[in-house]
Amino acid sequence: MSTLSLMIFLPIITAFALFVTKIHINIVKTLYMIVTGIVMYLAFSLYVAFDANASMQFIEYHPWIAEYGISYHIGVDGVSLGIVMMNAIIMPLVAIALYKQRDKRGYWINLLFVQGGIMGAVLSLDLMLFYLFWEVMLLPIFFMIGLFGYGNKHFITMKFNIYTILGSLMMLIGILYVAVQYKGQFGVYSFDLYDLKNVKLGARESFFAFSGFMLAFAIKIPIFPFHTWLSETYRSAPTGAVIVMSALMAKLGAYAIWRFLFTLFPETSHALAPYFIGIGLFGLIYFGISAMSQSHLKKMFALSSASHLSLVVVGFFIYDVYGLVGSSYLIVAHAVSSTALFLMAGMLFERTKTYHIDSLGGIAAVAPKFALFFAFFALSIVGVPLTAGFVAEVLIVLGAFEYDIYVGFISATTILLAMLFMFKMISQVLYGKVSESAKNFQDLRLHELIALIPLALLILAMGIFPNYFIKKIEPTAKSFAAGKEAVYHE
Amino acid sequence: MQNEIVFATLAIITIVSAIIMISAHRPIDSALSFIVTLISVAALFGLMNATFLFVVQIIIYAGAILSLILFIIMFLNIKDENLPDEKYKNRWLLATSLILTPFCAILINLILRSDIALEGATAKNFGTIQDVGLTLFSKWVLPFELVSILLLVALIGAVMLSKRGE
Amino acid sequence: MMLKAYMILSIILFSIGVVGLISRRNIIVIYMSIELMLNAVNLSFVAISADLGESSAQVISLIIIAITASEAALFMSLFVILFRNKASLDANLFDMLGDKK
Amino acid sequence: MNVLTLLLLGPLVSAVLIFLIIFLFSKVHQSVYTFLALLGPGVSAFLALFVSYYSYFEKEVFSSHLFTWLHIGDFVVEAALKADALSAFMILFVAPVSFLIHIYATGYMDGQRSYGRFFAYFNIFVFFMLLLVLADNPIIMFIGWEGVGLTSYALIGFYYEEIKNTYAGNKAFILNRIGDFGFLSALMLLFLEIGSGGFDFEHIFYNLVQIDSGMLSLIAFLLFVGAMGKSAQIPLFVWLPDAMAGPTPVSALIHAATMVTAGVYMVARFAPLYNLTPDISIFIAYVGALSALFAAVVATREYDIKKILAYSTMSQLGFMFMALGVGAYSTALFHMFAHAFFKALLFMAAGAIIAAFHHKQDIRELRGIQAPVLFVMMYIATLTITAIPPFSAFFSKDAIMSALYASGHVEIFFLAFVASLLTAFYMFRMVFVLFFTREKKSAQKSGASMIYPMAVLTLLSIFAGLLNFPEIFAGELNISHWLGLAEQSHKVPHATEIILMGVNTLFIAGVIFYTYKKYAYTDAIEKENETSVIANKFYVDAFYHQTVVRTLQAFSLFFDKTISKSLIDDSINAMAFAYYKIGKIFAHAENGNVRFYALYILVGVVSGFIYLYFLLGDVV
Repeated sequence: MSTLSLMIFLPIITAFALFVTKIHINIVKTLYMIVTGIVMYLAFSLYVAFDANASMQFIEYHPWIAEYGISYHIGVDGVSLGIVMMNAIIMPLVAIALYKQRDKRGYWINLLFVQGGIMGAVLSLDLMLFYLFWEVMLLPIFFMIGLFGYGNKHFITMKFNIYTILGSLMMLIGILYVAVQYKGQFGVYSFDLYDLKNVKLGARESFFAFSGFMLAFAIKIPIFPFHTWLSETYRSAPTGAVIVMSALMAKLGAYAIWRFLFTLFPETSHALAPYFIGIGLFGLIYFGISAMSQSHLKKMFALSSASHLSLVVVGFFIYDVYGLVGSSYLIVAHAVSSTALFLMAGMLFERTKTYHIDSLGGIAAVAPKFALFFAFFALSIVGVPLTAGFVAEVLIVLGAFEYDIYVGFISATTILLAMLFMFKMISQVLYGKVSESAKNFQDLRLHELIALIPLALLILAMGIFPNYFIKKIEPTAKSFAAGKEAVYHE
Repeated sequence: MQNEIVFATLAIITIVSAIIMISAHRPIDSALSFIVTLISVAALFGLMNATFLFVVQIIIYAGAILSLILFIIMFLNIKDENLPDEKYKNRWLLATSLILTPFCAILINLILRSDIALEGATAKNFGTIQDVGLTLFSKWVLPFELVSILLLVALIGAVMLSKRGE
Repeated sequence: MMLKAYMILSIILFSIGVVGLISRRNIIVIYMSIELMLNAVNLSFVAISADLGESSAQVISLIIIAITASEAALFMSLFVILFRNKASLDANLFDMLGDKK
Repeated sequence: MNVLTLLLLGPLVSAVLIFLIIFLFSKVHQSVYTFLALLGPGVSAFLALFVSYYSYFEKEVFSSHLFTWLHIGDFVVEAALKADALSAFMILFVAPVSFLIHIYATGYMDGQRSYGRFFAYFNIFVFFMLLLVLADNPIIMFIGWEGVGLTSYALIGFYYEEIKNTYAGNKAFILNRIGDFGFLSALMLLFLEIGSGGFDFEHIFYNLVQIDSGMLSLIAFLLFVGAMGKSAQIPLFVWLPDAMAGPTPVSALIHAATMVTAGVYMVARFAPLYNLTPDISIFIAYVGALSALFAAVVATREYDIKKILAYSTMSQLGFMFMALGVGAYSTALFHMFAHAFFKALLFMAAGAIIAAFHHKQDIRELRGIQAPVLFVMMYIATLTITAIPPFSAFFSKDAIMSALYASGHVEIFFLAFVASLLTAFYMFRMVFVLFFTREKKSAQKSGASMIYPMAVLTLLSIFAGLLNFPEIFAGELNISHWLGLAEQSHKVPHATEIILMGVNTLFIAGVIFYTYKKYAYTDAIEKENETSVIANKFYVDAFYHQTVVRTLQAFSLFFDKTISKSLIDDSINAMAFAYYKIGKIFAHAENGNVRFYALYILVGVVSGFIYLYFLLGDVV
């Protein structure tokens, strides 16, 4: 079994095994650590082995349902490498940080499951395979919110799932439509991405198929106006699920736009790009301003995530090297930062039993280490220099300016918007008089530090030496941009 | 001409009694007017020379089934409070009739426009016991036997049902 | 023969049966409506049979009458059971198919 | 190791070490922090002098290539340092003044709880400032630019127990970032225009001619927006007075000597660009003039000693921008040079007074302080800032005035003149109110670590003018020659210049006399009206609060509650609810009553019938 397959199926198989056996929670946690550790090791070896001069590599191809041209076809390129790395790095760190808090087997089993699902969705190059994993990664979230969530969790998890499944269904229709058209034009069924991109569709048909796909991705990211599930869901979800959703799944939506839509419907994507850039920019500002009046910490972070993801969407639709590299970089950077922030929000809740910004305050005085890390990660979301977010934002803004000067100006407001609420939040949570809830606030424990320090170092490394990371993405972006030239000049 | 007059009379009686049957409040009234309907249908059979069926209709329907119904009505000792409270009965009747009107109209229209009336010569022994009997025991033996089994099953079923209730 | 007249009569009787079946809540009347519909069908069969001079249709009518008889027996026992259980002839009471209960 | 690299990384290493010590050890003797805190800036200061020496005398250009920061397509950003004359001039005062203020701060912060943390931030700040000054390309410069803003945020909000202080920090960083928005946009545009030919300063200036004039003006304007934010010019100035919430050494270092001058440095750095855009240059001059006047007017009704100094900083920066606007770059830089010393000195003296008086800052409460050494130093600094000969600022300010006069923009000259008179008024008002009183209060003595840096700065304030001695006094304008910037030289005849100087000095002396009459040994200060428009700073803060902050909050609520919640979410929920309702209706139909089912069948059959009839009616 190759590295990629191992990374997909090891967590899933382990999750199944843990599901059917009833073993002690400590063993479950240990197994979780071992499995995610192995996956992380594999990911690092993949990163080292990844050829920085080529685009798609480590391709694996097995026919699966040959009659309908469905195959097990996976591979990795510069953009997906980032998400794979994030997935592999974040999962064990989450476990370390939450080690003491969660004593339910289901929690860990679901996390393992979702890790495999996300890996599969990122790596698959066959539309059916992708759809399968896309749905697989959704289910654990359903269970995690339903079982371990807070507040009005049943309603919210139902809403979230129906919403996203509705989107997925539209995507399935799109997939089937394209495959059937392929059958009509080439005589055989195929769901392979590289086969399907040869399908010739009329403008109208292409538009509808595009919309089907886009709806699924738009809901998952989410972009305006499909965002209303977001804040409530993040609020109700347990920390692990929030991290998975915000750091990985939402990014996957943006990534899928690039991987599938731009490959399958280059002309339509190009024709619709201005609209999506508009929506993205609107979302960027809209979510940023919305976040200002939030008093619930997780809701604020949720809207902040949405704001950044809108920027990612803009970067992708800008359709050039800078935008693409910037967006890919922002995906990774924001994944790290938001993971850390949500982890710390979870720690905050565990200690103070509240997420309300108004009832917090003065934590810096009692827990300086916590305050330092919290402020650092919040700042990294804002994108201050020497953090990874800064590099990404500069690149996206650059791409935006190249696309259109007004688009450039609006996307440059990103350096303003996030800070408006983040700084207010930092002030109210960390500074000021020591609040009632923060009186007995315990500073970061050792295992929490172990989880957070790598993330902080990663953010700094990505901010100070971006070239080392971007080298791996650039060939993919270049080859893509070459394709773009072809589209432009047709 | 004579046939037509008889037919018209019978048809009117049938329809009126049928309407009374479905619209009467108490089941006993319904049952009694239903007897009228059945007998006039039997008379219509007679008018068509289907003498055997005429007899069967009167014996089985008017005789056996209807008396069974009447017997049940009396056996159950149905009082007014046992009857359903059909406040909107007339509205229901009206509404359903309205729904059905197009159905009827279309069917009647189709029949009037079609050329189904062959007016073929009626055989001498048409409708007699002999005629029906010959057909029944030659062409239709198997269905006939099946019906007998059916009757048996119904008999046993009726007994079992009534028994289980106790 | 006035086949068309018979057919029209048959249709009207059948329709009256349907109206009764749907509109009434009294199960005995409903039963009689069903019988009425069967009679209407019988009437049309016999009319066609007379028109064609072919007695097979009469045999079918005969069979129908036989079936009606067996049905009558079952219905009567059902009435008895239902009446004993609910002390009413209201068809609306027998709605166990619905999801309300 | 390369000199520049060492110079840059010294403070950073100090900061990292201090952070590590804070993190790993709970109790460490304060002297460890002191040692580390002084080590980095000390090395930097020494190396800065070394670099400047070689730059000045040997015309040597130092450079250092650290690594390739980013390389995508044409977008090549090298993390490279370069100390050309301008950069060398900047570090000549940035690093030593920083070092002096560090020494002062060891005394000022002595015994405070977050001693180590303070110096960690302080050193990081110096690192970013040096990065800003030494960067060889605008992106790296921008990193330093944002970095100083960030550390100033941390330092302003240093006393975080009082949440107002952290809000002041937020305000500072937010307004700085508005400037950064302009700066970044300008850089992006600049890159798209000419970036493919290399994006270090040399290549940029070489390729500037390729840009058409409209775009060039836009870029120049946006760059200046960045400078507005950082250097607290109208309209982005409101953060600077509030920034006085930080510890006094912070005010001295960041809000007087270094960070706020970054805007001036940046405009001077982009001098070749501004030379091509005269409209924007004049705009800069106007903004500078208005800022100088505005700040001077507001300072006349200010009572907080640090805020008076803050407004004076803004005013002096306005003078620098005026000079930049008319193309007298080296004059502006010279004033900045002098300003760094005397303003740092003023802040340090103010800090010493504040520390001696239990952290009171209102000059009415501080009246009658008995501290002869502080008085002398403050008096000298005040004389310097009011441009009394022969102190350093006299030469620099005079050079600015004559440049303004020579440029032909009389209105700007006039504004500058008024502003300089007002400067004399408010500065002497402060001094007279503080020291010239009948009743005397005794104060604690300031520690040696505070006095000695101040003494050094006093000397520098007096003698820094020698470096750019004007021609009329047989000077050689050494700085101008050293920097060799592409200046638009506005020469005035020597006679005119002397008249200007004389008139200027006379007026200032008159103002000082008036001020003495009004405030010295009187209680005029107690009778001033605190509700006037000036005392309320022309309601600019309130105006910003009402328009920007309130609007944003209203929008936020509107977006979140009305659009997201009521409009979108409720309609989505309503959709789900409608399905539920429709389902209920069908469930109602499915009531288990067979005759109803028959009815539905009937309806279906009849409709089918009708449909078929009309469909096939003609056929049958």
